[in-house]
Amino acid sequence: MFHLLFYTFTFLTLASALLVVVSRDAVNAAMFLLLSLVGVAGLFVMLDAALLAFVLLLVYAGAVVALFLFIIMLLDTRPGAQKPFQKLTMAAAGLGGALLLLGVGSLHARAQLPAAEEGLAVPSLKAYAQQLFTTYLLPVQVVGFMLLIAMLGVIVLSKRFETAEGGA
Amino acid sequence: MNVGLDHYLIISALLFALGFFGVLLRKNTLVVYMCLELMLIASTLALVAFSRFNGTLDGSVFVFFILTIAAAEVAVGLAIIVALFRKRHTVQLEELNALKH
Amino acid sequence: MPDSNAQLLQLAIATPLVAALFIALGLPKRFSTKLAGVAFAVPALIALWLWREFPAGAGADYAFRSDCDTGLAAFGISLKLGLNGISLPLFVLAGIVGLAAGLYALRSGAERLKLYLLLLLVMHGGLLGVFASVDIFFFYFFHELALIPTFIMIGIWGGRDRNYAAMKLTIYLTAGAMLSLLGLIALYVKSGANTFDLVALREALAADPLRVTTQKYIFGLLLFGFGILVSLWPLHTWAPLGYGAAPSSAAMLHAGVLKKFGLYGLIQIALPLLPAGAAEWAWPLAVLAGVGNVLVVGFITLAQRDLKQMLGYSSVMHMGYCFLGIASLSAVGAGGVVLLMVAHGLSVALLFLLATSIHHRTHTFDLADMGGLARQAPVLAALFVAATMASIGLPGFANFWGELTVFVALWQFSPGITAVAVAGVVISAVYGLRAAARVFFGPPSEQFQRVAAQHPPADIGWGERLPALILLAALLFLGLWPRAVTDGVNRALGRPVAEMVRR
Amino acid sequence: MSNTLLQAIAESNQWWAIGPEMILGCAALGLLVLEIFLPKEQHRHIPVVSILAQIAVLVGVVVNFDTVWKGEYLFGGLILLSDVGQIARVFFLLSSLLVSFLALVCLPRTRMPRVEFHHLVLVVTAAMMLLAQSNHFVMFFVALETVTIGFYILVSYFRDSPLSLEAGLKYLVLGALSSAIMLFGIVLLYGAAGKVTLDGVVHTGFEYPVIADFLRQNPDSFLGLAGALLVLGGVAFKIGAFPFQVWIPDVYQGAPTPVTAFLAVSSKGAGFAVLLVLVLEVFAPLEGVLVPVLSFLAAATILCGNLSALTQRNAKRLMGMSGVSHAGYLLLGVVAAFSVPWAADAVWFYLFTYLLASMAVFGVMAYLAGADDADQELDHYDRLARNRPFLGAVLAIGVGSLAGIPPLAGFMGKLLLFIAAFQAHLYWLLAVAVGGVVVSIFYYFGWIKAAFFETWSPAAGGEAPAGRPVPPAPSWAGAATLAALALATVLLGFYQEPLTSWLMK
Repeated sequence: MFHLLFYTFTFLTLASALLVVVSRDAVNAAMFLLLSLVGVAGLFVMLDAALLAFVLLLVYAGAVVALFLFIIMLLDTRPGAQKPFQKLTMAAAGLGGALLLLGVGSLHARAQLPAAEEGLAVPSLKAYAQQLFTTYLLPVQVVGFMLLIAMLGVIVLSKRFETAEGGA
Repeated sequence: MNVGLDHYLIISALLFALGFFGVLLRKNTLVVYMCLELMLIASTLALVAFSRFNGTLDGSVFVFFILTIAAAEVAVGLAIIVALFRKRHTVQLEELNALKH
Repeated sequence: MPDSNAQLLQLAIATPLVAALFIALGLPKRFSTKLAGVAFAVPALIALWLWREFPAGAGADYAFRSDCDTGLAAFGISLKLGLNGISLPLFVLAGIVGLAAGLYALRSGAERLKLYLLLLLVMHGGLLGVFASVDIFFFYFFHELALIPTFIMIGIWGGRDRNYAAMKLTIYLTAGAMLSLLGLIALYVKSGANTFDLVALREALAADPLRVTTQKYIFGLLLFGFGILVSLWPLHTWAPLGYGAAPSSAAMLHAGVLKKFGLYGLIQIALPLLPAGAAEWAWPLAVLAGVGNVLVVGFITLAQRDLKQMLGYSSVMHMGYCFLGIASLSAVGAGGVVLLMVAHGLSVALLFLLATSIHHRTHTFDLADMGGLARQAPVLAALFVAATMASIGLPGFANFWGELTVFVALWQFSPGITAVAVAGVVISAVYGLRAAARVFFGPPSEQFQRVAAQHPPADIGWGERLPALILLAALLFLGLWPRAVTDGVNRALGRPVAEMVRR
Repeated sequence: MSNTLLQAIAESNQWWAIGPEMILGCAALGLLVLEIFLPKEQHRHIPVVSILAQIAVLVGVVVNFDTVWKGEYLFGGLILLSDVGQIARVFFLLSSLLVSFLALVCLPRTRMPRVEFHHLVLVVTAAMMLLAQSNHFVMFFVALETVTIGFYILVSYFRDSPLSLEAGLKYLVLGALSSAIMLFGIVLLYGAAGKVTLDGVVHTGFEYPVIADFLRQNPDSFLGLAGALLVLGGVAFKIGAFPFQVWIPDVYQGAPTPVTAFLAVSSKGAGFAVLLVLVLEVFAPLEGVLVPVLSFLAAATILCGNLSALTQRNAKRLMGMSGVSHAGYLLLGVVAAFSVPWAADAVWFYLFTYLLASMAVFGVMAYLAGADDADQELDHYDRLARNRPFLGAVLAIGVGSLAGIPPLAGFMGKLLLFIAAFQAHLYWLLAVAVGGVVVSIFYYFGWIKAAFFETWSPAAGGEAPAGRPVPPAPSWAGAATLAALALATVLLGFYQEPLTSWLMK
């Protein structure tokens, strides 16, 4: 059962990711991105991180992919004429691919990975909260500022200004 | 065969690679952006796996930060793409070449 | 403990720089010219005073020492000033030529005179600093300080081809400067002393000389770096072009003084610190390059039809003697080179000055379009002929003693080369006298008659005469009493070079 | 329970230690508050408030330079205060002050809001200061992303101009790519180093000392090496090192001039601050791999930057490519720092001279820029020295210092780096660098030529170059700022005491 679920989610993740990369239409790509995310969320659950899986779906499926779809519809882009790739790009991609495969291969062969610790409790919501608000309080503050500037940025980039003096 | 850390790592690496090639090969900025998200997700997968197998929670906590950052990045990025589309009426990277001398 | 003479030395370098700063800060033109005049005169007076004060017994040791930390003392870099037997004559040379060039510039009526004077003052300050530095980093630093204004002056006030000339000059001289900088850094690191202080370097290397291979590559860097700066054949092509395009005062200072930087560096730094390296490079490379300077460039000079270009080539050619003198690897040769440097500096500055005065009257540099100017400007003619004779090396002028000493040193090295070098004197006599004859005597050309009808040429006035006379007087003084220079030089060279010659 | 939680928070968070960053953040918020509560006609004073706040923080940091906690882990190991951190703070504050000044010149030409720009500059600067002092990869990544997202917005800030937006998009795609690569590297390091329990406290592989210890014990760990290289790849993107320099010319040209300056100086400075810490402390055990890799990068960066700068005619692109070559020289210093410890100080010295010179040049560019900010050709500098002698002089000093011409500060920076490289026996790299300097003279000189030499003259006939109005005269404050930059550049060339006494503590 465990194995079956694992391989299903793996397949879902990787196959949809491949389809994101190759699909010609941006809408399809967004839908496959969503599927891929579902696969990753499944893998999260198998790693005892159900909370993260939930957050992932919430943020990505609920916000990011929805935003993508919204923008795609808004812009109403035509599917781009699929030009053949340039030779140089292909060569670079081929080289990169070979290197990556080599990397994955050696990851499998050479990496000394720690064995799983048995009997670990599934981390509770409280444990996450404790970490976030003690050890990682400063990054939380910084992320707060980051969200603020992101919001301001989106306003500055999108709002119509009537006069030269106009503030956002 | 037991499902171990290396399985998750290989999935993560493959996902990362797929995203990377998407960024490299695709011309539609929106799709390029989705591929960038794939790369970030790949990292979070590895992070959660490590966190689980190391027995430290820090990795999982980091995922919160990554997700927040990714969401902010998407918001800003899409705002730029929309603003650019209003000016140039395209989202194809190869048509965005006004900055060449 | 800084004595008052050391402070005077600092003052001499600071005066032009501070004056330049004041002009840059927006001093009105009226005051600017006055201030510049003072700032050109002060270093010359101080230089002469220091010459008088120079302790009779001092040679290689530095007098008038002062030390000033600029913040890099931890790296062995600090502003150490002083003069020894070799640098003193060159310091005086810089003072006198600077005074002449400055006086000439004040009366030149150049466009944007304030900027012109500012750059010239910076150049003058740099030149004085070059020869007064005991720290070889500052030696290099002041050289660059003097070099930069040249580029700008050529670019703004230059004559024909100024853009091309300025660009070529900049690239060549930067390449040369970078090579020599690398050589100096190599000395700094390889000596193990981790200091740029020349005295400390000498002590360190005397106690523990570098291996021959190390010496060889460091000397190579310095030889080629300095060689480009001194216009060593075949890396000389920037020089005539640059001098042809440069405004007169810049050409006077550059050809007269600044170009001596490389030779001075070879004598003061490279020879005593790297004797084995010098021996490796001297034959055949340095000697052949020197012969190239004398013969190849000499023949090119013969073919010149443009007065200023001809002067530029002739100055390149005379550098050949200096190189041969250094390559002879003897104290006599090096001493002769110092004397020749001073003499050549004075005479070439005088020639560039007079060439510009000629141009004011003929409105051309083309020798074919001149003739018969002696009738309208007899004093100018007399000065030019005298300067030409000095530059050829006739007895009675300082150049004679310098060339003679170099030939004597060269004879011990190789009689054949000496014969070739002496042939160079004949070449320079031919083109020098021919040019003088062409400009001042003989029938005036049609072109000159036309120009003379529009602007009747007058003889040179005191504004031009005074700087020319200063230079000529210095040439004659040294011609009659060369010991004023050679005594100090001999004492300075006595020890290190004598040791070096026993190779 | 809640008491113990609060206690834990209080014990592990020493907020006053990051006072400068907090004040900047509060000032940034204050700007927004002012914008809401001040009447509209008073809004033009808000940028001045921002500048005053930065000056206050800068003075505070300089005055309290020695009185901060040093060598202690704060926030449970997220932050490490040090002398270098203080120097970095001063660097970023100085740079952001000048960027704010440039914004005062440039922004009124457009109808873009001004307060938000200053707000962004403040937040990004605070994040950079945290980035340079972080001792933990979570802190590092969060701070870095705050900087990066800030830059996405800043680069595309002139959204009326398609060029600015296009530059923003390019920076966005490549910046996000580099962030993703770096993140993967961080994750690998975290996984490789595992956890270490010391005195009952669990330390994870996010902490710099843990990673350094791990790499020392397992120098041939594949995960560790791969992670380190991926992280360094991300940093290489930020500093514009080969082969990640492709984005530089386009983004520099399209971005608003103040942002170009911000990218060129602060972003590069942050990159090198981080690189020095990572390479010399965290990844130091991988020296055997890093030295050849970084040496190659340095050489390729110098060559690539200088050669591609040769053909640029746009002033901003030229600054970009020349900035790439400066990154190469700085990398040379970083490589030298492996065996010559003071080379790291030399890198900082160089960064400060680069700051002064670049800002002087960008200041002149800001005054010369017309309505279209991206259109700044070298031809527009024709007759600058005659029409505006002051701007011409500042430009000459700035460009001269960038070219490394004595007696300007840039030369001293190069000299120190070269001496360090020589002591570290990096001979071939030094040869490349010297060649690069000679090549760079071509284009720097071309710029000076355009401003000073009046290649076109009415007497020679021909068409006058496309009419550009004489640039406006700087206000007294602008002139004073530019003059201070130029003067500092000259003074540092003669007298380095103020900077060295402070760097070499």
